[in-house]
Amino acid sequence: MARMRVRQAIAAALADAMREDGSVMLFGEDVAAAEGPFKTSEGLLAEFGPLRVRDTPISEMGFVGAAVGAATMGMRPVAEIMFMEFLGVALDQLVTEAATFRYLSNGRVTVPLVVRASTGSGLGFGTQHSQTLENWLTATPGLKVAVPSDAQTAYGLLRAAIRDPDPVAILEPRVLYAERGDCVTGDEGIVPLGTARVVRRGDAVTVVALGQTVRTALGAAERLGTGVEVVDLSTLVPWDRATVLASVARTGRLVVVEEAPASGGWGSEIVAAVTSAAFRALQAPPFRITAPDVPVPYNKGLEARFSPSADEIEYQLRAYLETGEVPDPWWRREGVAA
Amino acid sequence: MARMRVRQAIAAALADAMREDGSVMLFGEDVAAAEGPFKTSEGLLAEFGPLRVRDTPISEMGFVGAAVGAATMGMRPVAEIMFMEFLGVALDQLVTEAATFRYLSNGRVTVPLVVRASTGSGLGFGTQHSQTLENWLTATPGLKVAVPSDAQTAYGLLRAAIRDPDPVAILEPRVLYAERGDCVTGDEGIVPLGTARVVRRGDAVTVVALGQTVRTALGAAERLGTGVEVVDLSTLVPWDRATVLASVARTGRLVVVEEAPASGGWGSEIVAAVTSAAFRALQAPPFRITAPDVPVPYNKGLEARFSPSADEIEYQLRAYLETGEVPDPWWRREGVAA
Amino acid sequence: MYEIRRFEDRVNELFARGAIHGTTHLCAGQEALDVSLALELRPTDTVSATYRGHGIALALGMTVHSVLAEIMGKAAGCTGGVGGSMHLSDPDVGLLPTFAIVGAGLPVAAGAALAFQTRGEDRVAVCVFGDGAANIGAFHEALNLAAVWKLPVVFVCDNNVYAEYSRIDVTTPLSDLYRRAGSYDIPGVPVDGMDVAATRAVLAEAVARARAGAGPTLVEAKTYRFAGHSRADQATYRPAGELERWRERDPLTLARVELLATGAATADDLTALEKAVREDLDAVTDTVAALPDPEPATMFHNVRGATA
Amino acid sequence: MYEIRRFEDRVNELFARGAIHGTTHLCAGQEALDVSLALELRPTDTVSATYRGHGIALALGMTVHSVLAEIMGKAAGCTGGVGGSMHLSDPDVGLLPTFAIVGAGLPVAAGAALAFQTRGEDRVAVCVFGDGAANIGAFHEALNLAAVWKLPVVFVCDNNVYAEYSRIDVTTPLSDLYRRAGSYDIPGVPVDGMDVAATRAVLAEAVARARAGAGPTLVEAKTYRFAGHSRADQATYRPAGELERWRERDPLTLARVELLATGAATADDLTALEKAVREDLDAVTDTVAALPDPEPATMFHNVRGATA
Ligand SMILES: Cc1ncc(C[n+]2csc(CCOP(=O)(O)OP(=O)(O)O)c2C)c(N)n1
Ligand SMILES: Cc1ncc(C[n+]2csc(CCOP(=O)(O)OP(=O)(O)O)c2C)c(N)n1
Ligand SMILES: [Mg+2]
Ligand SMILES: [Mg+2]
Repeated sequence: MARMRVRQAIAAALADAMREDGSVMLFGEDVAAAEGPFKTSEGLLAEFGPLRVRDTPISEMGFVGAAVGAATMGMRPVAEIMFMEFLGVALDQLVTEAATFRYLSNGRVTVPLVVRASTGSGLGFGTQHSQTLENWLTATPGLKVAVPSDAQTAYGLLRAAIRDPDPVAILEPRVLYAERGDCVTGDEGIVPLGTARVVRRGDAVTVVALGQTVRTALGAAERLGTGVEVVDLSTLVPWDRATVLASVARTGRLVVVEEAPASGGWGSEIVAAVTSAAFRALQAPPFRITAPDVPVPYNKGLEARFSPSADEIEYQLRAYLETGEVPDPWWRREGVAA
Repeated sequence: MARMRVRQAIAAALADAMREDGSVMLFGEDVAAAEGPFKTSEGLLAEFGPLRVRDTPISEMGFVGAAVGAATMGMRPVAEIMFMEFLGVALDQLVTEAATFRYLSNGRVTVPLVVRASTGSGLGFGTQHSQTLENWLTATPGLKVAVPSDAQTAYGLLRAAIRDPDPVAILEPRVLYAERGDCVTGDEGIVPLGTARVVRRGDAVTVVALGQTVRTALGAAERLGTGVEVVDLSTLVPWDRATVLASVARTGRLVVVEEAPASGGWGSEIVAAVTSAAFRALQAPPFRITAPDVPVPYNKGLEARFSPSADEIEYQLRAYLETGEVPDPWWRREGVAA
Repeated sequence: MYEIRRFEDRVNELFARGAIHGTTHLCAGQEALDVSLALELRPTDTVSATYRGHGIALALGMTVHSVLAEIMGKAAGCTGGVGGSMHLSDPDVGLLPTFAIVGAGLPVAAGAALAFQTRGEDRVAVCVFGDGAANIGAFHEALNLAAVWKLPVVFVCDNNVYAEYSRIDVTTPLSDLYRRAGSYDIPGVPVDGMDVAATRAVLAEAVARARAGAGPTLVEAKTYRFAGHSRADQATYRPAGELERWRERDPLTLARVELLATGAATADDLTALEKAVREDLDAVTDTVAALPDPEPATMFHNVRGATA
Repeated sequence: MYEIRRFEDRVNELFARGAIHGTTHLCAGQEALDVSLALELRPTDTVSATYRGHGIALALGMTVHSVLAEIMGKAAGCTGGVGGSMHLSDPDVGLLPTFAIVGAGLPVAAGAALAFQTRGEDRVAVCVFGDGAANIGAFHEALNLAAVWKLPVVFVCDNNVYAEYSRIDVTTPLSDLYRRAGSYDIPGVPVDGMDVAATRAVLAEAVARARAGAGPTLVEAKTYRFAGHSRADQATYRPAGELERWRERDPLTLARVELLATGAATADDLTALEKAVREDLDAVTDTVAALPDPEPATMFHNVRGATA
């Protein structure tokens, strides 16, 4: 076990995978010579050379498609999308091509591809570089989606994704790249896809978080004291129903904390599925703590309020636990929006 | 009131809008000389000429972007995407550009744009031409999404969308284009965005349907007799909470019927929001009837089973009303999948 | 070529009488290119093609049985009936699942070539696409990427003059698409796509260039779509006389003249061959028509693989 | 130009000492193009530009106050502080919200031109984009569309040799990007983007051509990025001596020489002007720094308009 930053954990996962398997390769804009716009590929060009670590032109459709093609021929490419929004010019290759080839070839053409994209708000990159956009990927049978929340999951989910026989998207909360954490590397450090982790035990309420909301939810939980169970969903598709349902069976309450706006967010799937499956176990209405339905604002203070803060989560959880009712979000409490 | 096919209702809406407002224009692949791959623009080139009705090259990013640009300069363009999947090569322009310009200009640059796309299964077009993919668009503040279910809503939602000051996506169930229905044209025929319609009254269960599932849900409701209330959501973003909540307040039960796979589908948002807002009014677990989590299959018999049929909806509603529990879908009942 | 032509006629008949669900895109008039490609490639090479893919599938060596069964949605089809006409595939003959999204095959072919280059193999990837596809972004990105990385890929534009119902001049400012190679500093070569010998020669050179590590080539085969775009399209938008002029250069006629002129075959040989093709096609059609549809469980197969 | 250069220095300082949140992309070295464009356009024309947009915003006539306030996230900024450095805009000077997605501005500019053409107006749309953007699909689709529809648009590639940390030769098989015009049968014109007179002449012709209805032009301005790509980038990846060679052709120096040589200004004039610019910038910086941040309610404004 070593202490490292999330971006170092990613570079370590890539290096370990490339050492283990000669078919693993990496490409994307400025991932080679510059070692990644967020330094997530430090040392890789030097160790693995320019055939396996490549800087691409600015052509996301072209290089994601190239990753798809290389994967069909037995490589295990990792394609880096610098900001999640750029998949908006390349979605076709991941969703409509990569995810369907196994189906459209009777299982004979497979696409063991990983697409990594940095996501989310918190660094002042503005409206078009701060969204999470999981929704673009979550309705595609054949495609898996995982979201790390710290160094260990950054390492372990990426290793698992590279070994997976099918396309996997890893959405990396950009704001976490510089965070430090303990990280076990090697096979023991692998985090299987499809498994959620209970990161804090409690019996009053189940809080499901993902990516950067795991630490804010944990922060709020600490302040509230015992009772709050926090589940790091880790994999969004397929998500770990068993773990979430088992937790809700114990607590009788469910709250999902999302970084992005409510409309179209992934949390509704958790709430809906848990409600259908465990209706009688619920003692109070399940609900979601999210950002408001607005584009991500640039101003630092505004951006800080946009995503649910630990304060906001604490407030809402406390009110919920006290009243058993769904609390209003800050913009309604303060009367600034409906 | 006239009887017409859905595709004729669309052509009528376009023609009426173009007569009323000289800034309305249409473009897309084969919409002009060929009058639309699905004949949704019959007569328009002849009446409005080649400046306002244009055939484009195969470049969805290019022409959706051109529509965005024309809209910023005061036109009201309608861009046709032949199959929804093709937005996968053009998503950026609609989601990341069009939807954000008002925000990014202090309200001074607006994009009154309509993007129409045909969606869904039922015509044997295969995996890459049969999806609904609403999820690509539902998490974008600034963008509205509407889905017609018959000639009247095809006409009325399109007229409303063209008059809307912001970008609107209209997702047209392709399988309905040839269906006939009554249609009021002119101002009275306009269907405001954001309003759901109760298309059948009942007090035992609220069934929320959209697009092509409205008619299958209605078919199932007829067979079950009284009790089943069917709500045609019509607009997906922003959806009509008031109407749905009022219905659930009466019936105490909620079922959402979706054409596409469960994972990432829009119905979870309805179930989640209603559960949070009306938990105490619910007498039984709300749930969703959907397609299985697989790509759309080509074979006719398989394709017919993929989307929830009237038979399947009838079975599930009956079981739900009898037991108060969430029934298994056909693939679990028949033991073919988990 | 004769087999492909008769196959397309048969598909057209079956579609017209409702025995085929959905849509089909016929390649009649464009067979010379498919056949030339198959002749110039090795079994280890790989091809990405389009929804207009019956011809290339057969030329590469897929059986009439497998292709027709897929088009008819049968369990015995190459994807078990879940793919259909637009999604033929067979890795044994080097055919990736054909692409229903215009342009999508180009980056994928570049990527296949990237795998070959990275592993130091002398395999080549070929991508066939239409004139209409030359206007989409993926075309540009793929050619640029392949050029800058010198990938062993051959981009073959099958310029059949139309994209759906639009003639090339309505959508494209130049009709000599091979000239677009200049944007990437790679060779661009036009060829008479109705003529097998000419097409083979150009393809042979492009394939050899790729195999030798000298990078990609853009080949533009000038062909013509004898049928409509898809399904019931009667192609009434064609200028008068255009089809007739192109039919004079029907690749089947040209090939026949060539074979007879060079003495490679006699008229009797060809008559016998054609008869055998027709009889075989009739027999396979009957067999396939009687085959079972896939079970509902089939739609749950091959969605994802087993995790190690 | 002098004002833009000093403005960028100021932004750099403010960023370095934490007074600016997020990121910035400076245009030092590329000012001649921004200024030339502003001089050749009419107020009714429209410009789409990029995140490297401080220079064009100022050149077109936005105030230092409005631009700096936006970059500092103040309520008085051009978007009220919700956009930031990458999203400057002001319809009064013809500037669309600048684009943070590479290539996205090209189709939008074509679309603005389409509006002008459809309504029969003699307005022109201009799109400025980088060398790196010439590799993305939207570039290809926009030029093709503009060419086939003969739209009144000028595509201006600001080839500053780098896209982020990648030199053009790593990503692009040819460095003369104006040659890509050939793919669309439109004129492609290179120009020395450090020289205002030369740049103005080329732009004037392209704009006149568009205004006259003769269709689009691709102009490639050869410039150089004096700063790093963004934020703290020190651009250590540059070959030794490259920056120094380009600095010899600093557009400010060239302009100064030209102004003095033609007698358009004396050295004293310029010194006075520069001093005024610096003083003004200092004053505005102090004013802006003291301005209030936007209220939280601001993030709810302008998400959608009122429905009629
Ligand atoms: C991205 C995308 N846009 C549009 C279509 C619809 N479409 C299918 S085939 C076709 C015409 C393609 O023309 P061309 O590339 O010349 O190939 P051809 O059909 O002539 O073989 C179009 C527009 C599509 N499948 N994908
Ligand atoms: C679609 C997309 N891909 C990648 C990026 C990240 N990115 C921002 S600027 C940039 C470099 C662009 O280079 P160039 O076009 O030469 O413009 P310059 O920055 O030199 O002005 C990149 C890759 C982006 N914003 N959008
Ligand atoms: Mg064609
Ligand atoms: Mg550049």
